[in-house]
Amino acid sequence: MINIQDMRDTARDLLAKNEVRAVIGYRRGSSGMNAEPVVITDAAQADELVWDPTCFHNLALYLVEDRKFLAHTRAKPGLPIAIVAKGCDARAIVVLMQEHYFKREEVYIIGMSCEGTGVLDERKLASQGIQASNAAFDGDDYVFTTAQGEKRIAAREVMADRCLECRIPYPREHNVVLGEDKTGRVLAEPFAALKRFEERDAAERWIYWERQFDRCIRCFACRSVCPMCFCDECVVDSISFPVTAQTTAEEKANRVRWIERSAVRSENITYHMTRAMHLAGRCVDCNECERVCPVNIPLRLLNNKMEREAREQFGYEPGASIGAPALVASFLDNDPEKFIR
Amino acid sequence: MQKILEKIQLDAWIAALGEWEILAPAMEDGIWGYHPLDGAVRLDHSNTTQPPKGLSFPQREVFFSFEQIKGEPPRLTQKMPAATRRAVFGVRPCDGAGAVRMDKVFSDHVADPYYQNRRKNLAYVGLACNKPQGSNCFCLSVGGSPVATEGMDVLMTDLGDRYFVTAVTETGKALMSAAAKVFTAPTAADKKLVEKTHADAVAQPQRAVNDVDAAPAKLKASFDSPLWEELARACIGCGVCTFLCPTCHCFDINDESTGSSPIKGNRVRTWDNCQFPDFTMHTSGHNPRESLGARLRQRVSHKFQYFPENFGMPQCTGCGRCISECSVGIDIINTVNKVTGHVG
Amino acid sequence: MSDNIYLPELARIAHIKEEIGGERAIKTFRVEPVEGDTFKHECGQCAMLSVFGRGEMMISIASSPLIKEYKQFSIMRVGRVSATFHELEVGDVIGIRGPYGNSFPLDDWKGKNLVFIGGGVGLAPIWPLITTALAQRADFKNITVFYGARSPRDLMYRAELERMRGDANIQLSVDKAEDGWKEFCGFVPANVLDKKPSPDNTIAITCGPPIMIKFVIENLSKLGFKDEQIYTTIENKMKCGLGKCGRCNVGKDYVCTKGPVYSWAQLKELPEEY
Amino acid sequence: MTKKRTGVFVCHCGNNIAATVDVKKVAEVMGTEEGVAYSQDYVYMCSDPGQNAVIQSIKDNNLDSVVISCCSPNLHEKTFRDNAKRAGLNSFTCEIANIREQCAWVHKDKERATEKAIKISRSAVRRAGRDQALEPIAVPVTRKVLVIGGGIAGIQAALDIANAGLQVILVEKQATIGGHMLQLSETFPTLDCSQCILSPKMVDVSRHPNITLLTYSEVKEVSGSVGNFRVNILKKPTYVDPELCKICDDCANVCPVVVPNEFDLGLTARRAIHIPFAQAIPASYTLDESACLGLNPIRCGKCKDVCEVGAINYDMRPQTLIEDVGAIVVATGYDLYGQEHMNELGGGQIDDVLDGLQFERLCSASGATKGHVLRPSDRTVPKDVVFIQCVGSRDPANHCAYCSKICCMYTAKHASLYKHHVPDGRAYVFYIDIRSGGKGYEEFVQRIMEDDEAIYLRGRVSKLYRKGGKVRVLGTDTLTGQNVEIDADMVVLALAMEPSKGTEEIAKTLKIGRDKDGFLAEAHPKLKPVESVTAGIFLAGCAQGPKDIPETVAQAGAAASKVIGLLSQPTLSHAPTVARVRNSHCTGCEMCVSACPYNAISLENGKALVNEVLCEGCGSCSATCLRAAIEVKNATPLQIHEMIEACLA
Amino acid sequence: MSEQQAEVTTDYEPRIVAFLCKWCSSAGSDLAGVSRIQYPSNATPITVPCSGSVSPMYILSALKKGADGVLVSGCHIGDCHYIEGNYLARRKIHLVKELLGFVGVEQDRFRMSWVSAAEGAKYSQVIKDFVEDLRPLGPQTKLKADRS
Ligand SMILES: Cc1cc2nc3c(=O)[nH]c(=O)nc-3n(C[C@H](O)[C@H](O)[C@H](O)COP(=O)(O)OP(=O)(O)OC[C@H]3O[C@@H](n4cnc5c(N)ncnc54)[C@H](O)[C@@H]3O)c2cc1C
Ligand SMILES: Cc1cc2nc3c(=O)[nH]c(=O)nc-3n(C[C@H](O)[C@H](O)[C@H](O)COP(=O)(O)OP(=O)(O)OC[C@H]3O[C@@H](n4cnc5c(N)ncnc54)[C@H](O)[C@@H]3O)c2cc1C
Ligand code: SF4
Ligand code: SF4
Ligand code: SF4
Ligand code: SF4
Ligand code: SF4
Ligand code: SF4
Repeated sequence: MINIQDMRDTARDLLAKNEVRAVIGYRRGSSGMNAEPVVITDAAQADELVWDPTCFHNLALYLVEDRKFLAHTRAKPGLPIAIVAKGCDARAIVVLMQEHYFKREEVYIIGMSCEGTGVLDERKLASQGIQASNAAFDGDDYVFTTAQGEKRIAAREVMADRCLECRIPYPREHNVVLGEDKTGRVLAEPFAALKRFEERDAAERWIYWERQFDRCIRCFACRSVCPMCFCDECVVDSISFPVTAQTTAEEKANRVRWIERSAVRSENITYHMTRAMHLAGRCVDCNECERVCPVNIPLRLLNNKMEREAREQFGYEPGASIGAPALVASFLDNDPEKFIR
Repeated sequence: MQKILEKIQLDAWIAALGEWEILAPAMEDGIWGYHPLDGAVRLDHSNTTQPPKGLSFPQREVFFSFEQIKGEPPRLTQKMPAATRRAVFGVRPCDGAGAVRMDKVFSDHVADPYYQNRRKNLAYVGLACNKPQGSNCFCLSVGGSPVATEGMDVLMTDLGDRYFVTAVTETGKALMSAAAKVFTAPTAADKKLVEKTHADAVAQPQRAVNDVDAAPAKLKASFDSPLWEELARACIGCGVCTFLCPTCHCFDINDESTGSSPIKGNRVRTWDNCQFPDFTMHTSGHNPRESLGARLRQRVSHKFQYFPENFGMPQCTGCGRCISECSVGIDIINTVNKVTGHVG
Repeated sequence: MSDNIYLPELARIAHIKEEIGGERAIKTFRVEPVEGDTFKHECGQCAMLSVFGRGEMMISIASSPLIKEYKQFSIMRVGRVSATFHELEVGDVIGIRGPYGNSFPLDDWKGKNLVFIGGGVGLAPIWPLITTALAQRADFKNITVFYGARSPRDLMYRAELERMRGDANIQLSVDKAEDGWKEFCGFVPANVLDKKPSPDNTIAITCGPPIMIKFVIENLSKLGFKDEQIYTTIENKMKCGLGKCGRCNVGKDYVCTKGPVYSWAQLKELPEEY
Repeated sequence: MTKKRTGVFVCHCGNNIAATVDVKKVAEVMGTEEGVAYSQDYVYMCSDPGQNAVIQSIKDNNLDSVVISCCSPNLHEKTFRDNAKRAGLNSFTCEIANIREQCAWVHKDKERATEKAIKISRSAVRRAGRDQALEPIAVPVTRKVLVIGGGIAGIQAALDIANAGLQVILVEKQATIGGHMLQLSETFPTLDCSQCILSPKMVDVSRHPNITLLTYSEVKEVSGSVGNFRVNILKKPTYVDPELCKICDDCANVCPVVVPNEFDLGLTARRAIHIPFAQAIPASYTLDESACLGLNPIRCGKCKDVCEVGAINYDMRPQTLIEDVGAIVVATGYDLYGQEHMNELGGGQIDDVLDGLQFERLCSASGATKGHVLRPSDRTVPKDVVFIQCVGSRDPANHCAYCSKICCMYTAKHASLYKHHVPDGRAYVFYIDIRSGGKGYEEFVQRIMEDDEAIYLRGRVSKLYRKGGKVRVLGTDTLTGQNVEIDADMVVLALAMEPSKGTEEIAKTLKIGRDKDGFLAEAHPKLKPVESVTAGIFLAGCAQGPKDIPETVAQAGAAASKVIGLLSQPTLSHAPTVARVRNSHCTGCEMCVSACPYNAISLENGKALVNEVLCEGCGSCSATCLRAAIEVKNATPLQIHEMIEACLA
Repeated sequence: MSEQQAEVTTDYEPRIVAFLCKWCSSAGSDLAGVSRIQYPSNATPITVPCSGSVSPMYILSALKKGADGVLVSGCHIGDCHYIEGNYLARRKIHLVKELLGFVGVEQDRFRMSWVSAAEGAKYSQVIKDFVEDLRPLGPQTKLKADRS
């Protein structure tokens, strides 16, 4: 089991020795039991850092934010930035590096092995009727502090599905790593939900998705939270259009409007299809998008579908290697083509 | 008008409201929302994920359609919402208060015909909160109450096997009169019980924003505080907090159209929100609220400073949605308290 | 006008004049209502123009309220809607709704000296004011117009300005001089400092790029102008023009209704989010 | 800015279009289309009056772009673009709507065909509306040519090009140039000695001031494009300095290692240090690294000791040369389909079953048996020799589907050569058809049949196997329907020609396509038979498909003349419909870089940068970029988006 | 709902957008023309440089604008004028097709083919088959934008 003090010491050392300019980690939130992301720049803040089953956020997002901030202020990064990263987070960082969003030496990865106990799925906990104010790891269990006292639950009962299915619950890419490598400890069959879903026929699948897509309010939380959605302007809309001094009137005037802003089915589905396509081979299944969706749209199914295609048809593993080309920018001579006439 | 409604009579009441389309809370795909009534009403819901604001201010509103045949002037066809009367059951007091704020925005200066048309046909049949619906409720501290009638046409209070039903507006009276038979007059005991229930509800512990009345001045003084950036550091700039807020009303107007002749399309209003990076970005690229800190400041200041300055009430009703649903724990209570706590 | 505040009137383009070419071209459009009379406006107000299928944009009304037959708009080609405007031809029909915003208190300024300071397309919002003041020339004392642009080619309303010379003191400037340029060479604020208009019984009205306004105000203060004597307009992104959509919000003001005209004294009270 | 004044011209094409498409209606509907300022129909748009009408209308109506609704752009796009240019428009603002091949000719229902013609035309109007005015990109050319492969094809091309005054680099992977022709004895139909006609050309190559000969070398990498390729050539060490080598054979005499001689197709042996054959060019010995005991005086060092002129140098290292060239001729030739594939014909296990080239070496005066036809197993004169044609060819189910084209001829030649060497021998030829198209070819075969009394049996051989000292051949004569059984002393298989080993790699390196049989693909089977699909790369010889020497030489000459024509211009014009990057959107993810088949994109300051000269405008980058930050000019996503809409309106 | 509509709309004609690469499939369709091979007029061709240039956005966009079917056609593998554009297309389009099928859009609405410049007959067959396969599916309403 990881000793939280080790993580704090690591962060403190890095900051004290001026090896990094900041550490992205988790701290206690101000409401409820959940941890929240924090960026600390002072060694004295290291003791704020926490590590518990509510550290579900994929912090790689804040590397992206940091990069955008630097670009905006035209500041030179100087020292690297450190980040606390789980297995999936580290894979996300690898994808970002694959896409040259930053260089390896600009990031100091404090790897956290999930040791097979993953992170919590709040909805599973809620469905057990538990309201807790704090959560902690303990061996293979989670321990919750509730109004009725301490409650111990086997982690696998309330763990996020993606953690149950995780093949490599370990940050392969790291500068330091805490915890044991429990790779191989897969608690549930990968793509289980996907498999179950695919047993339905096309008509049933549509009925299901139609209802899901109709519900989307296009708050774009799914996109905002995804470290892979780092584009300044998303192709599907004009939100956050990166107007610079070089952007011409022509460019501004001639943006293609692939989708409209109205949250109606046709636009929502195009948005989600596009997003799934754009995440093919890039999504690392951190499942943040699905977690943050306020209306419970099962985005993981879409991402898993793409992930499995990539793996099974093209032998492609997202976030496996910094040097690998992107899934859709490469091919194999014998890629499947049975579908082609 | 104060009446008693046996819980088993609720369906009978609704059945009598033939002219009304009834919306009631229902759980779909794991979330509570207001849906057209399907079967019996069960008002055992916790607060809905989305407030009922979409009923008067839908995510998408078509203003008018246009058709432009080459060489001819464009033809515009106004699209006013259909005048169906809709009664929404189970609205929580914070959302009632939200409607009051929305009404102000959409009638101040000039009246918004689309909003007004929908709103005048909408009746809120509220349900008092005997206890807070979630750990992030803070209505009391922002001038509301779990039993407030603000914004409601009718307020019901759960008394176990009965509801204590109060008509707040004329519409409310009409709603109740439509099924006069199902209601009974409250006894003195009923009145006592409801008083006690309300008192208990108000006494329940809630989170709180400190000194809302002093907030405008304090926020004004803290405009340049570095705390804003610090507090917004984790914010991902999504739209959850405002899209789910019962009082956020910012919108965008766009033309959705075909490019080929004849050009046909609609001018459409959609929700928009101040947390999106391009919300205020000028065409030149200059953005008055570029940073997340500035945007968080706008959201919080709008609710606790600007709106009070204009309308004499905070634009936050304490429903706690933006806290509970924020994926990274940005907490409006904490934010206001921290920022205002730094000024004397 | 219909009750529906979002429903534009139809207006026909009667005249188009190309003011400036190049990357940020400016064209001046005169539009006339397709049917009946159009709305009345005051100096400094603006209107929401639209090309159906492309969208709407907020543009200052650049013609004097004294002119009833048409309204004039000078539009810089910068984005989706404005670029589309630049492709329109005389006879094309557009949508227009307004007028929006407050106006310059011109009547209060009678008997005073007026100093207008404009840069680039920023001459447009104060143009109705200049022309109205000149139309009522006797009501005002000295009228001075400072106007500058990047180069002689970038000066809009050039011919009109030349014609005004008798009635007003016209001070032109360009950032970069070219052969044959006889007037001031340098930025507008510098020209103001150079010519030293007197603050006595004077109102200064400035409009242009934010950075220019900043330095103009600085220099006017140096010359002794009080905050109450300086007026400007601010342009925030606007979608509805009706104080609802939330974009132009600066502090408690929705600029589309409380602005765009502010005295520097008023503006100082608002947070700097414009 | 969108074009506001597009003109649409709808062609009747006589009755070709007008019969099924209501052209008047198309023109009329186009007139109501946004952005169209003028539209008309005309009976023959491409005729002089038609074209003049277009020019006139452009001028009269102040048009800024035109759409011609007519036949396929392959036919008249150029005509109309030139036309538009003459009228003062940019030629790239002229678009063709193909309403003939893609509409009128393939549909009957007039109403529906008209509807479709409207959609096609409308979609072209939308494309034209956003077409940018473009000018062809002028690319300076490097007046130097790379020829890959030193067979007769490569030699001929190199000489022709060099004679025109251009510099040539000839790269050959073997130690000598000459290719397969060098291995032939005499050549059909004239039976002149192969080496006698080839050697002088080889000498010319070696002496030509404009030719740099790089043998024992391979092309490793090619970048750039027509006019400006950059090639990376690996020169393997021969360990012998050709300048010093006196070809005295002293070294080979002391070399203790004996290996089969590939030049004689294993019929003879050679030493580790050897010369492929006496007249090799360059005239020098080569040390076969893989056979040598160690390139080390301690292990062996005999050859180095014995070489008086000190030509042998064990320290030679592979060298990488980088050359800039303007054009490339690929003449990498062929190899024979392996005997090992022919299981029913002995699978290469029977030593008296030879392939055609081995038989050539047997007949050659410089060959294994000094020109005496002796069978390999016991060096006796074979009396019954069976020649089998079409081995491995024309057998789509099991082997190569194509006809190897020359086997009929060389088998006839072999039968004849055999009969000349062994007049009392019997030559049997199994054939399926005799294909002897070519000047003097049919006569040649007839002569062999009649004068040389070769026995031609129509039919296939089903099996052969060793039987005692003989090879038993089982076949059928389909003319008589009889089974035939021959106990042969020797069997010669006319094996199919296949692309030489390494063709796949070279095709990949050069980014040129291959056909379904693996030969290098020409750009057009009829009209561009010597061009590859990549501009500036030409094909010659058997690398492109089976052929004999005259055809090889003719194609080499054709390739040479194409190269000379190409490089006679001071600059090349490159299509300007290339990719362009929208910098503010690009995040520098390099997806486009890996997607681009032409390596045309690099990253500069974190943004993609397109080398317009290399870009072919395929759009792979644009479909790959997640940010729509890169697009091909005049085929932009915005244009396609609007075209889609126009198709569905 | 589209199943029901299919029954009532008997005179339904599927609308197809066909993205044809310039070098092979467009030339192949020209050959069909030259050879006068008749096929239904339901498909409107859009010529693109290469099948590799067809972005998934084009396909989604066509469906959104109401196409009943979308065809992408390019050169056979190995024959791409741009060497490997069709390899990239094959992978990308596999993903789009899978994704559309996954959410329940009939996979038959989307087709990819290799048609060479010499395969006029094949082009016409591809269109014929596509139209026939689309007919029973009825109008595509799932992704179609409602512009009312
Ligand atoms: C009070 C006031 C007065 C002004 N007066 C003048 C004046 O006199 N002259 C002048 O030249 N300018 C004036 N301006 C500035 C002018 O309003 C802007 O330049 C103009 O709005 C630019 O519009 P655009 O459509 O060209 O730019 P864009 O930024 O391209 O688009 C504007 C709007 O179109 C919509 N839009 C564009 N693309 C998309 C997309 N892909 N998806 C969704 N939506 C999209 C957006 O909603 C956006 O807000 C004034 C502004 C104000 C506030
Ligand atoms: C048995 C037989 C008998 C024949 N008899 C006759 C005949 O009588 N008359 C006649 O007209 N034709 C005859 N031919 C055909 C004749 O051999 C060919 O037409 C001719 O040799 C083709 O020449 P080429 O230059 O294209 O290929 P090749 O002769 O194969 O030359 C190719 C050259 O390229 C080199 N090379 C290959 N790959 C590379 C590389 N990657 N880099 C550098 N160099 C490379 C090879 O080493 C070789 O030197 C006969 C063929 C056979 C098999
Ligand atoms: S899927 Fe969920 S998170 Fe994403 S935009 Fe829709 S409602 Fe928001
Ligand atoms: S798509 Fe979702 S699961 Fe995948 S990387 Fe992005 S946020 Fe994580
Ligand atoms: S506060 Fe939370 S919900 Fe609101 S924009 Fe920021 S991250 Fe999203
Ligand atoms: S804030 Fe909570 S307690 Fe208050 S009214 Fe809303 S749901 Fe009820
Ligand atoms: S794929 Fe797009 S974003 Fe990435 S480097 Fe290329 S152009 Fe830039
Ligand atoms: S269009 Fe793009 S991928 Fe194709 S050659 Fe040009 S740069 Fe390369």
